[in-house]
This record gives sequence, structure tokens and C-alpha cells, in this order.
Amino acid sequence: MELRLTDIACARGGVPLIAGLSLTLRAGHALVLRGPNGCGKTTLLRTIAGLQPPLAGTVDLPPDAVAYAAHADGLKATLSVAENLRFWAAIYGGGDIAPALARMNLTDLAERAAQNLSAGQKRRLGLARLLVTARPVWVLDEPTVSLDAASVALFADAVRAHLAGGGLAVMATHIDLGLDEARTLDLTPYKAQRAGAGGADSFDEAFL
Amino acid sequence: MELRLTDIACARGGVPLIAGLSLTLRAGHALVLRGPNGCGKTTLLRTIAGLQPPLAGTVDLPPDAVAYAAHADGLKATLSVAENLRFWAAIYGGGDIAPALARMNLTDLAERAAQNLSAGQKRRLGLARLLVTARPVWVLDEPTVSLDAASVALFADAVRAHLAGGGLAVMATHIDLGLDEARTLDLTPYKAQRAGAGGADSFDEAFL
Amino acid sequence: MIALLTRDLRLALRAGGGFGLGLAFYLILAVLVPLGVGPEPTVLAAIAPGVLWVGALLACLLSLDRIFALDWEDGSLDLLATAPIPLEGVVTLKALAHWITTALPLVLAAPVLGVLLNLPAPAYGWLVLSLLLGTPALSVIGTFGAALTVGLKRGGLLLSLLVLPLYIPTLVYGAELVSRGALGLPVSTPLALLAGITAGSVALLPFASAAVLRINLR
Amino acid sequence: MIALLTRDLRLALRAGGGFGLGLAFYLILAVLVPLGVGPEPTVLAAIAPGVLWVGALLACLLSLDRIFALDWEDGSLDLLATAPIPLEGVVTLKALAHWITTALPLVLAAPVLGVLLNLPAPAYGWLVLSLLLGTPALSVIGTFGAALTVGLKRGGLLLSLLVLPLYIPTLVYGAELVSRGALGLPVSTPLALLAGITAGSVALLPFASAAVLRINLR
Amino acid sequence: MASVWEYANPRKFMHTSDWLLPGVAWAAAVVTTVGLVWGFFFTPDDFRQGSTVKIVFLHVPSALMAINAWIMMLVASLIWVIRRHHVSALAAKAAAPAGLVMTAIALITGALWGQPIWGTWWVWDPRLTSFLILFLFYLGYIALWSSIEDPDTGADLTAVLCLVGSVFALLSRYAAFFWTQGLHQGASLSLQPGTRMDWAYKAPLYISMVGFGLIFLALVLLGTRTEIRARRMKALLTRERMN
Ligand code: HEM
Ligand SMILES: Nc1ncnc2c1ncn2[C@@H]1O[C@H](COP(=O)(O)OP(=O)(O)OP(=O)(O)O)[C@@H](O)[C@H]1O
Ligand SMILES: Nc1ncnc2c1ncn2[C@@H]1O[C@H](COP(=O)(O)OP(=O)(O)OP(=O)(O)O)[C@@H](O)[C@H]1O
Ligand SMILES: [Mg+2]
Ligand SMILES: [Mg+2]
Repeated sequence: MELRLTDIACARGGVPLIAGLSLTLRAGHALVLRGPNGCGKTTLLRTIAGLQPPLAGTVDLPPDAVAYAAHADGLKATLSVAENLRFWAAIYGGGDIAPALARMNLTDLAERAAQNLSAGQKRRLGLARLLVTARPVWVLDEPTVSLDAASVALFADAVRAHLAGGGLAVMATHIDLGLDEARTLDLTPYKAQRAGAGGADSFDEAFL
Repeated sequence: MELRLTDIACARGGVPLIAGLSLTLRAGHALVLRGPNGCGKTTLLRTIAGLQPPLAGTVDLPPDAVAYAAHADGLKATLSVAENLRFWAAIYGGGDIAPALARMNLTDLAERAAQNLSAGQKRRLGLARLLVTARPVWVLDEPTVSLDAASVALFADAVRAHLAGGGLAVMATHIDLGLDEARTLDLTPYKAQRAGAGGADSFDEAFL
Repeated sequence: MIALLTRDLRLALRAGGGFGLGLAFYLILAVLVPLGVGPEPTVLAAIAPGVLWVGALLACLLSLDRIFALDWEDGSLDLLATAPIPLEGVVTLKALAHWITTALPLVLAAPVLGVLLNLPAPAYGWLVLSLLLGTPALSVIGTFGAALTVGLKRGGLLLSLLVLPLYIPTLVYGAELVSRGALGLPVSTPLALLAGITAGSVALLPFASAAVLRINLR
Repeated sequence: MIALLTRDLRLALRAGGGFGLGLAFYLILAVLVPLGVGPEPTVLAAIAPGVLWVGALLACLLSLDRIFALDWEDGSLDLLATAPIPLEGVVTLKALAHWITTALPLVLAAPVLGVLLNLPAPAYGWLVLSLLLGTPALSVIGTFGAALTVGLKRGGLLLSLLVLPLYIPTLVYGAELVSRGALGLPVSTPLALLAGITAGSVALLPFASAAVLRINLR
Repeated sequence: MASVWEYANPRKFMHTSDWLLPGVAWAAAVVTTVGLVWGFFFTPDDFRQGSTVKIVFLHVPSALMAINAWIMMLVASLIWVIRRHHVSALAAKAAAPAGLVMTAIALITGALWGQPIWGTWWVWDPRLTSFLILFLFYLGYIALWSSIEDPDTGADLTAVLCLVGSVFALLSRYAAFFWTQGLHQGASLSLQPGTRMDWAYKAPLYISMVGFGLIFLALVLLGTRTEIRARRMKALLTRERMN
């Protein structure tokens, strides 16, 4: 199990944001992406998760390995916490939801409709979804937004357990995740310089 | 200019969350609310902003003084940054948007449609809206979510300028706002104990 | 306050704003009805006034939930409620924006669709007049319904169900006006009643709408 | 994978899920048409098959954008795309859920609304049969349209315009089947054509839908 | 004398309805049975309509109560808006399903009657049309109640809907009569009570009307009690959650 990015470039809305990024992440390791607002962290994570193709370079990953969690948690407001989680567990091949609920401290809220959760409780539910996927590669976009200190610690524990179980994780954040052992990568040096450099869209190039 | 809460109790979904909270905040001062997820920070802020009535107690504020900013920024995805801001400026009695754009470092993005902003850029736009309201009381729910360090500093500067100009601010957050001079209030001690205490719905009481 | 109107109009005109949605629906209906009912000109002519009015009404009905739902979802409505403009003004402008973006195009398109449905020649004028008179009532009544259901979980369905009975008098007088016009009968009674309903709704309903909006926001 | 179907059904049945939306629309249409067109039983009987089919078609059309839009907005669609189930399966189940929650209630309600529209007695059986045969095609075609427009800004309008032409053959044969049935004419030709359209779309369109969904998500 | 408003106190209401409800329910059962049995088995057949005329003993009382239920809802909503007595809002809520059932009975019996008399289940006669519209009003009102979580918000919103809806219901009724002028076929066939109906019909008809009124009253009392219990349950659950 390994994630390898080779000379990746990616763009959003036709504007190249990141270029020339190569890295390898082995099982049991975590990577934290940092960088100022709008530098392309979300875009890079979507590329890794396979939701958009890279402008150049390759993403090497075993198939069906990624669990992605973004700002939108994919929760259905009218379903209860347990129902939401059970659905995702079933989609990813069944499995019990009780440990995930317990781990994210949601057991008491299991029967509450998702719309009646507070911001932090919603986010915890979004993270519990990761646990039921049983996928080895976690790709997380600002996972600890709205979480209080205790919940951030729960999250860090969950990530550590995931790494210990042979998984790996890539996360973007602006705040402290409580994961000191994770490698940090600042994306600023990989900013795409000009359309010409680092693999701009070759089709558009033909018009320049 | 003064905000005074007298023996406030508030509830969400019929469940009392906070009870017996009294406080006074003078012009030029800021208050930061803290407390674990789901303790009722959002609910209290909505009560102060006048969006929901308190269960008991009173909120004393001059009329038309509050500018409220929540998780949802009230942005229209298809309007540009400048258009969004100009609209709110017009609603609050006109005024120039250029200083607000400059202060939140959005001048370069002024013509970008709001849907094409990154998470942090959207949030900066939401904060710029506060500046054009010219309202003295800011009520902010997790204002620095998704902001990078530089933007958090911009925000702290904006709040300081607002306080210096005779305003006041109440904010809920889980992370550091960079405002060391602000008073911090932990809401944990004000948790509503039983329905009987701190002003539960008197009609419901009649049934018990 | 005019800023609210211009913003709503601009939003409607931008991609995804829903401008033309009602119009497209109206056009679709006018195309489907002859396909479903069959092409006989006499049958079509007989039902044309009714179909054109029902179509206009449905087109309004279907665009109602946009009036407040989008502002509710992105938090603008909360912010508007704390802004220094009266909610009565907000609902009136919202209704006006709905009328301009949804109903007015229908009024203008109706004569064209009348041709598709073999509407008798003398009825065209009455068709436009009746729609021009009646659609403001549809927008104002619809805004009331939208304010009543804003933020509710069963919004769309409930909205149609609540607003439909309120639309019936307008529909009856409007369609009757056109039918009578088509046959050359006197039209003053339905005309007066239609005008009365519109005047009454426009004058009074905004207060009810603002009241229910206030209840819903709290 | 069955979890997706049960979730969609459960969501539809929960408050706000839109179950009954199509049904309410259908009922509304059946009440409004006589009010607009006038009460003569002969006119109503003549247009009843067409109106009932057009109504069912519009009810399907209007609920199409719920098929993917909600999952798109809350991020579920992104997550489903990275989940270990084929997109062909996802679109088929989505179409099935749409049929069960929207089209099936219409089929069941149609005879009742036939009473309101003075549908001739011999036509009731054909009405139900034609809807039962035709609505699966409407759901599958509609899912294709919804996949084509998911995430687009002008979704609703575009969707109607794209899907409408695809719906026309189904409408024409369906309404024709009922009209002929009402008059006691032979019905085998429209019946065979209707069945053919449905079989063909159900068998082939899911692949097209999955392909466009994949393009849209990227 | 104690003010009637004291029944706005849920406890007082529960106490009073405790002994009132069984009496009303029994009276309703007895009076309705008497009226219907008399009407069905001990009245002569009509010379033109035959035995189908007997459906009038179900049709007219239910139609009457369908309208009265709406009027009661209107009054209860006004009381809630003006004096904010919770019991009155709950009574309005309880009246709606009862009114809906009455409307449905009137529509169904009318349709059953129409089949032999007019040769069709349904015509767009103004009276029938306005009843269908009333049915839709009930549906909307009930649906609005059921989709709001907060009980006070629900009471406020439905009260406004009831007030505005009443105005439009009147307008609709007037519109329906205007719309089918010269077209409708109903009145000429129907019996006009007082003019052509003699006491052999009138007496059982009036008895069934009283019976239906009592049924309605019993249903409203029962419904209000259920609503009050539901509120109490919710309050208790909340209290439990707090501890
Ligand atoms: C679905 C069909 C029908 C509906 C919705 C309906 C509705 C009504 C309504 C609203 C009333 C008025 C009650 C009142 O004002 O106190 C009424 C009364 C009456 N209906 Fe019907 N009706 C229907 C069918 C029929 C038919 C088929 C007949 C028989 C020919 C009939 C005969 C009467 C009579 C005799 C009365 C009482 C006398 C009167 O008020 O004029 N109805 N019905
Ligand atoms: N259509 C577009 N045209 C031009 N630029 C765009 C368009 N859409 C997005 N962008 C830009 O692309 C960048 C998006 O980057 P992304 O969302 O990946 O940022 P991020 O690093 O996740 O930022 P944040 O920390 O704020 O979440 C932003 O700078 C945004 O302004
Ligand atoms: N309908 C409901 N029934 C019961 N409890 C509810 C209902 N709706 C919300 N709640 C609870 O009320 C609380 C909401 O509090 P609020 O949103 O104010 O929290 P918060 O302090 O802002 O939390 P966060 O830090 O996560 O944003 C949560 O505990 C939530 O579970
Ligand atoms: Mg981002
Ligand atoms: Mg909160």
C-alpha cells in the first residue's frame, strides 16, 4: 500500500494552481498539506481522490482504496445519525456501525436526525463515515473544522489507529490537528508559475 | 452602546440548553464564547441577534444594532464578490465597498463569482460583509473557520479597529482568534440543568 | 431596498437563476397538450383559454419555492431579517421580482402559444389583458405560500397544496374572461372580479406574508 | 447496493423527501383543468386521456431534478463515485427509486382522477395499463437527462428542455392507446410500440447515463 | 360565574372532558343510530328516485358538519391569535381531521348518489366543486400542521392559513357558482327540504344531523385530549433528557 504522486499538476476552473509536485507516502504514514487560502489544497485532494484528472503527471494508488471527506459531509438531513452511517457502511460492503459511533462519541446521538446536530456533531458524523468505509487511504479536507478540543483528540486517535492498522492519510488544514508525527508539506513552493511552465493544458497552449 | 443579557435561558428544538446567563459587554470590548460541541453557542448567538426569542430573561440592545454572521455566509454563488458586497452595503444604507474589500484582501478577487472562491476566500467575503454593515454589535459564529494564518490576522485587525471605533463583538469559536485582549466565557457552567430550572416553556410545564 | 429587487432580478438572469424556467414550462405544456389531446382544431379552440390559464398558473406555482428557499438555505434570509428594512417591504419586493421574472414573460408569450392551440382570434386581447390583471395576484398569493413554508421540510409539496386552493378564484375568473371574450359575450363581471381579487391581494396579503415569515424565522 | 434503493425510498418518505410531490401535482392538474376549461362533460371526456397522460408526464418531468441534485449538493454523489459500486448500478437504482416514488403513485391515482375528468368507462383499464407500461421509460429517460445536467447551473430549465423531446414518443403512443381504448378501437399497434420503447430504454439508457455522470463528476 | 376561558387551562380541560367525553360519545352513537335506522328502514321510497334517496340521511348531515368544522377551526384559530390559549389551538388542530372525514363522506355519498341519479359519479357542479376545494383546504391545513416541529410555530402558521384560507374559500365558492351559471344540472334534481320534503323525511334527517354534530364534538374532544397528552409526553421526555 503506497500513494505515489509523480510530477503532478492540477488546475481549477482552467487555471493551473499546482505544478511539479512529486511525493511518496507509505502505509502507516500521514501527510498534512498546508498553504495559504486558495493555493490549491482542495484541488490537489480531489485529484488524489480521483474526482478530477490531473493536468499532468500521474497518481499511483491501488484501485478502490480512497475514502474522501470534504467540506460537505454527504449527510442526509432527514435521516438519523445511525441511518446515515448504516447507509455508507452498506455501500462499502457492510460492517458494524457501533464501533464507529462509539469512537466518534456519537452513541448518545444515534437516533437524532442529522439536521438537529450542532456544527461539530455533524462533522463528527462525517468523520465516523470514514471509519465504516474500511478504506486504507484517507483523503481529508479540513477535517477538524468546528470540532472542540476533545473531539480533535478523538479524531487524532482515530487517525493514529488507522495508520497503525496499515492505512495512510493525506489531510489539508490550517489549524493544529494534534498529529505531531505527521509529515507536513507546504504547497507554496509548488505554485504553478505561468501557463507555460509545469504542464499547462496543452490544448489551450495551441492558441497562445 | 452596551449589550446586556439578564438571566438568559435559551433552547433549541424544545430542549433547554443554556440557563441563568447574565452578562454586560461595553463598547470597545469583545467576548469570546467557548464550550464543547453542542453546548449551545450557536443557539445563544442567534438569541442575541434576535433571530429566536429567549426562553427566559432579556437581551438589552439598541434597536438595529446587530450584524450577525453564521456558518452560512449568505453569499450568492452566481454573483461576483463585488456584487455580493455591494448588495449588502445597499441594504445597510449604502457606503463604499472598496475599503472592506481591501481590508479583507479581496480586491484582486472582486470580479470573481462567489462560487469560484476557495473555502477561505468565501469566508473572507463573509467577514467583509460585516464591515459594510456599519453596525456596532458584531455577533459572529466561528468566524475564522477555513482561514489561513494571514487571514486570521486580518480578521483580528478588523475586530480591533471595530472595537476602537466604539463597537463591540461577541464570538463563538473553538480555535485561536488572535485576539488576546478579548474576554473569554466558558459556557459549560451555564448548562441548563432540568426543565424546571431556568425558565422552561411554561405551557409545557402546565402539563406536568 | 431597491437593491433587493435588482439583486433578485440579476440573480434570476444569471445562469441557474431560473429565469425562463416558467416560460419553458409554459411552452412545453402548449406543445404537449395538442400531442396528448389530439390535433382537432375545434377541440383545441374550445380548451385553449383554459389550458393557457392553467399553464400560466402552474408555471407560477412551480417557481414559487425559489422565492425564499434559496435565501433561506444560504443564510441570506436570516441576515435580511436583521437588516434595517421592514419585512413587509422584503416580501413585496420578492413578489414583484417573481412577477417580473416569471409572470411577465408568460404574459408576453401567451399570444404566441395561443396560436399553437388555435385560440379564436377575438380572444387574444382578452387573454393578454386577463393575464396582465391576474398574474400579480398569483405572485402575491404565491409569496404568501412561500413565506408560510419557508424552511419547512416538506416545502415543495406543501407549498403547491396550500397555494392551489387560493389560486382557484383567480383562475376561474381569468379563464372565464378569455372564454367569454372568445365568444363575444360581455366580460365586465369577470373583469371587475379579477381586478378586485388582484387589488385586494396586493393590498393586504403582504402583511400576512411578513407575519408568517417573522414566525418562521424565529 | 440495495442499500441505495432503500435509502432513496426512505428519504422520499421522510418529511421533505418529495414523495407525493408528483401525486399532488397530478391532482392539482386534474382539478385545475376542468376549472379552466369549463365543466361540459363531453369536452372533458374528449380531452381526458390526453390530459391524464400529459399530467403524468409533467409530474415525472418535474421530479427529475431531485434524482441527482440533492446528492450532488450535499456531496454524496462525489462519495458514491469513489465507492465500490458501479455507476451503472447507481443510475439504475436511482431510476427505479424515481419510478417507485413518483410514477407508481401516479398510475394508482390515475383512475380516480379519471372520474373527475369524465373519462369514458372502457378507457380505465387501458389508462392504467398504458401508464404502467410507459412510466418506466419516463423514469429511465429522465434519469439520463438528470445525469446529463447534474451540477449544471441552469439545471432545472435545461433538464426539461432536454428531456421533453425524448418523452414525446412515449406520450403520443400512451395517449393514443387510451383514446383508442375509450372508443373501442384496436390498440395492438400503440401497445406494441409503447412496450418496445420501454424495453429499449430500460435496457440501454443506463449505460449512457452512467457515462455522462462519469464525465460530469470529473 | 367562572369565565369560559378557564377551560383554556389544559388541566381544567382534561378534567372536564374526562366526564364529558363518554356522555357525548354515547349520545352521538345513540342519536345517529336512531336517525339512520329510521331514515333507512322506516321512510317511504321516493316516487322518482326510489330507495337511493335514503343516502340523503348520510349525505346532508356530513356536508353540514364539513362546513361547520371549518367554521369552528376559524373561531378557534382567532381565539389562539388573540388570546393565545393553547387548548384552542389544539382544538383547531383536532377539528381538521374530523372535518376532512366529514367532507370525504359527503363527497363519497354524493358520488354514490350521483351515479344512479345523474348517470355519472362526478359533474363539475358548483356545489360539488366548492366541496372539492374545501377538501383541498383541509388537506393543506393538516399537512401544514404535520410538517412543523415546534408546536407554537405550528399553531401560529396554521392560524394565519386558516384566516387567509377562509377568505379565499368564500371567494372560491362564489367563483364556482359564477362559473357554471346556466350549466349545472344539480339543483333541479335535488329535493328542496321544506318545500317538497315532508316530515316523514325531515324528522329522521334532523335527528341524523344532531347525531353527526355529536359525533363531531366527540371527535374534537378526543383529538384535543390526545394532543394535550402528546404535549405532556414531549415535555416529560425533554425533562428526562435534561437529567
Ligand atoms: C360528490 C357529489 C356531491 C357533493 C360533493 C355534494 C355536496 C353537497 C353539499 C355541499 C350540500 C350542501 C349542504 C348544505 O348546504 O347544508 C349538499 C346537499 C344536498 N345534496 Fe349533495 N353533493 C353531491 C351529490 C349529490 C347528489 C348526486 C344528490 C342527489 C341528486 C345530492 C343531493 C343533495 C341534497 C338533496 C342536499 C340537501 C338539500 C340542499 O341543501 O339543497 N347531492 N350536497
Ligand atoms: N473558475 C475559476 N477561475 C479562476 N480561478 C478559480 C476558479 N475556480 C477556482 N479558482 C481559484 O482556484 C483556487 C481554488 O483553490 P482551492 O479551493 O483548492 O484552495 P484551497 O487551497 O483549498 O483554499 P482554502 O484553504 O481556502 O480552502 C482559488 O484561488 C480560487 O480562487
Ligand atoms: N430538535 C432537537 N432536539 C433535541 N436536541 C436538539 C435539537 N436540535 C438541536 N439539538 C441539540 O441542541 C444543541 C445545539 O446547540 P448549538 O448548535 O447551539 O451548539 P454549538 O455550541 O454551536 O455547537 P458547535 O460547537 O458544534 O457548533 C446540540 O446539542 C444539538 O444536538
Ligand atoms: Mg479548501
Ligand atoms: Mg455552532
